[in-house]
Amino acid sequence: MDITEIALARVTDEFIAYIRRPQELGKEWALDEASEFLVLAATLLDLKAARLLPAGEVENDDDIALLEARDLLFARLLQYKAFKEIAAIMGGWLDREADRFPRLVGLEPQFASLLPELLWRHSPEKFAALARKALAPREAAPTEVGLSHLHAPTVSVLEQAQIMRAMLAAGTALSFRVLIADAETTMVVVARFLALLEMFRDAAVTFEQASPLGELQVRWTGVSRDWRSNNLSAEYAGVLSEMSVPEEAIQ
Amino acid sequence: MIEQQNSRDPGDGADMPGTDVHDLPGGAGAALEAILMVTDEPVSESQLAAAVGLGVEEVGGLLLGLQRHYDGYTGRGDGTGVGVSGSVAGKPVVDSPEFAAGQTRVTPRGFELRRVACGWRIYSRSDFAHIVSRFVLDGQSARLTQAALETLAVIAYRQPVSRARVSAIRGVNVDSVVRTLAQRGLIEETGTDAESGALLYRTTHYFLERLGIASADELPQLAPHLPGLENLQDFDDSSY
Amino acid sequence: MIEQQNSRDPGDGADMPGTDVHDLPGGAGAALEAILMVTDEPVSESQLAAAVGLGVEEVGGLLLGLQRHYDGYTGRGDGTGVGVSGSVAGKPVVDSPEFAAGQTRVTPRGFELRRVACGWRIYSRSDFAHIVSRFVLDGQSARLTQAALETLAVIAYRQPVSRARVSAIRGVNVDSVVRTLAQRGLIEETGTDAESGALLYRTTHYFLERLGIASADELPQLAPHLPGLENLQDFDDSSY
Repeated sequence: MDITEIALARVTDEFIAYIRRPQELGKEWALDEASEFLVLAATLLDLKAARLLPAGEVENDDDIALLEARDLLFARLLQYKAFKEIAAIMGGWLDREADRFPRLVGLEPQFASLLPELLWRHSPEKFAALARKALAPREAAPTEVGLSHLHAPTVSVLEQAQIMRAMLAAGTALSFRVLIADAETTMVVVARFLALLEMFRDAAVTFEQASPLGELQVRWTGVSRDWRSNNLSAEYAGVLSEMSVPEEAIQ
Repeated sequence: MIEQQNSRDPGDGADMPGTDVHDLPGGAGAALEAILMVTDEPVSESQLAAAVGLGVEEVGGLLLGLQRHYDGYTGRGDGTGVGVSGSVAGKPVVDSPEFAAGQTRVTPRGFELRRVACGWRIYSRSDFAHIVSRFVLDGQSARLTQAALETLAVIAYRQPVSRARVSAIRGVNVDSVVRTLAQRGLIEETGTDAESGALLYRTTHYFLERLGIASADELPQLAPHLPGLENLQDFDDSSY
Repeated sequence: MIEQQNSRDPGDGADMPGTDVHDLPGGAGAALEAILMVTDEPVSESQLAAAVGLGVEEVGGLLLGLQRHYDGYTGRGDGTGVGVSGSVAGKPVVDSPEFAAGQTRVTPRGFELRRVACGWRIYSRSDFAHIVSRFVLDGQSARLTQAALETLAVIAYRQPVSRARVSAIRGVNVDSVVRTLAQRGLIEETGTDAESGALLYRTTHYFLERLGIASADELPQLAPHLPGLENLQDFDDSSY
């Protein structure tokens, strides 16, 4: 592609249409993309000028890096444009095909009667269970990057707070070592430690440490008998909500 | 009559001003073929005549011509409106003698045009029944696939229902599965949707028999077990 | 296959090997036609070959012969294996004189045989669309929107692909469009991305059918629409 053959006005039109679409769909105006376009337009002018004038030069490495970044954006724009053209071609094919009707007829009776008798082993209840499954609203599959492939299982701070509260309910002080004795992973230890900090802030527990780096003794104060894990600060719970199980599941 | 003329030269069409069906490649006979090739139910001569804009008698003659042509005869025959196929020379059978005065044997097709009670329909030729049977049975299973079962369940609990709606609920195209279920006699068509005009489907008596219940009312209730049933309204046909 | 054969008894026992399909009226070509009359999906050459007891290559040649015959050419073409995409040839020119040495034009039929989605299928000829469409109640789906077409194009060329990547290319959220395309059977889920765990999508056989092409290889080349950006792949994948 010769850069000098690109009509900037056309690219501009297309880009404006491109960034307007989210807007038309009621989404936020893509300000960052709009500003990217200004950079792109400047770059295009830059490139055109450089190509048209033999003396035109790229000045320094920073400029080159910038140009590369703009190239990327430009390449994406061109790619989108290519798909748009292809879509138009495919649309034409679909229209052309709509004029042809396939032979779509039922099997003639003498052949239909040859089909093997259906094996049917569904009771009405089993069939209803099938219907329930088929009719249940399906969760929209997540658009975000999934976490399920991460091998570390997710650990809920809320859940760990509940567990420790139960352990401390008797009123005797327990060392942190004891509190994490059944922790299977480091993540659980971390979650319990974070939970303790939260509970401490709410004055639900007290800490005693006889000497620096000594055993940490944790005691349920009893002051906040009705302390619940949902006392955990909202922003904290919010941040971790992705990793948490619903509270009802714990109680 | 005019039937011989209109079939002679499809490109010409000058003999029948006002009708364009003769101008199409293959002419009026081909137009009838086009309809017959894609219709499942037999089509009456009057329906065909209305569709191609010709008289019923003329269409009757054209149909007889097609029938003879598929059966391997060509030529004018006894002169009653069979001219359509005259210009359509199939691969001649080399070792076949002349059939009769003015008629030639051509290769019969693998299909035949039959006149049944209420109209005309194209069937596979019975000589090939054993081959067709072999084909039909190849790969057939005595079991319904999971997709077919789930589609059947949706139809059973939402009947009468259009394919588009079942597709929306299941999230996949169900056309082919619905054909299988209909072929197996588990569902049947039951009129069209007043708004969209789409075909509606319901389950059959055979389905109830297989399930061991007397009527669709005896299907176990779903509602208590189905949280958010009202959300199903979201799966409407809006995307169609 | 074995268990299906014993589950029925056609009675004629004619499916035993040894029946030479060439001896039947119309020969092997007619046998193929007979099968094509009862299928509701494109049939592969190997399925047809198994049913008629011939080699896949021979069947391929016969199918091309039938195709040409329906399109109005007679005589031998230039042998088998030519013009696989001859199915896209569309309507023949009626006024054309002799087609080539040894070939004659005859009247095209009202139907055509086409190779779509890796199989063969009979269609009504598009010239008669306005006539045939009155008889096809439920066959045609609504046109795709521009957004759906663009999304479909991206998926077709980048498959298997996640919604996030399609979104990145199109610059908008494509979730609902992808859902519609899946409901229409044009795309389907095909596992998850090993790294991100995102659902991946690909186009279906039905997509090829709707486009009237035999395989995704027949899609237009993307390169000519991307002038001079030979190294686009570098950008392409790194940025998502």
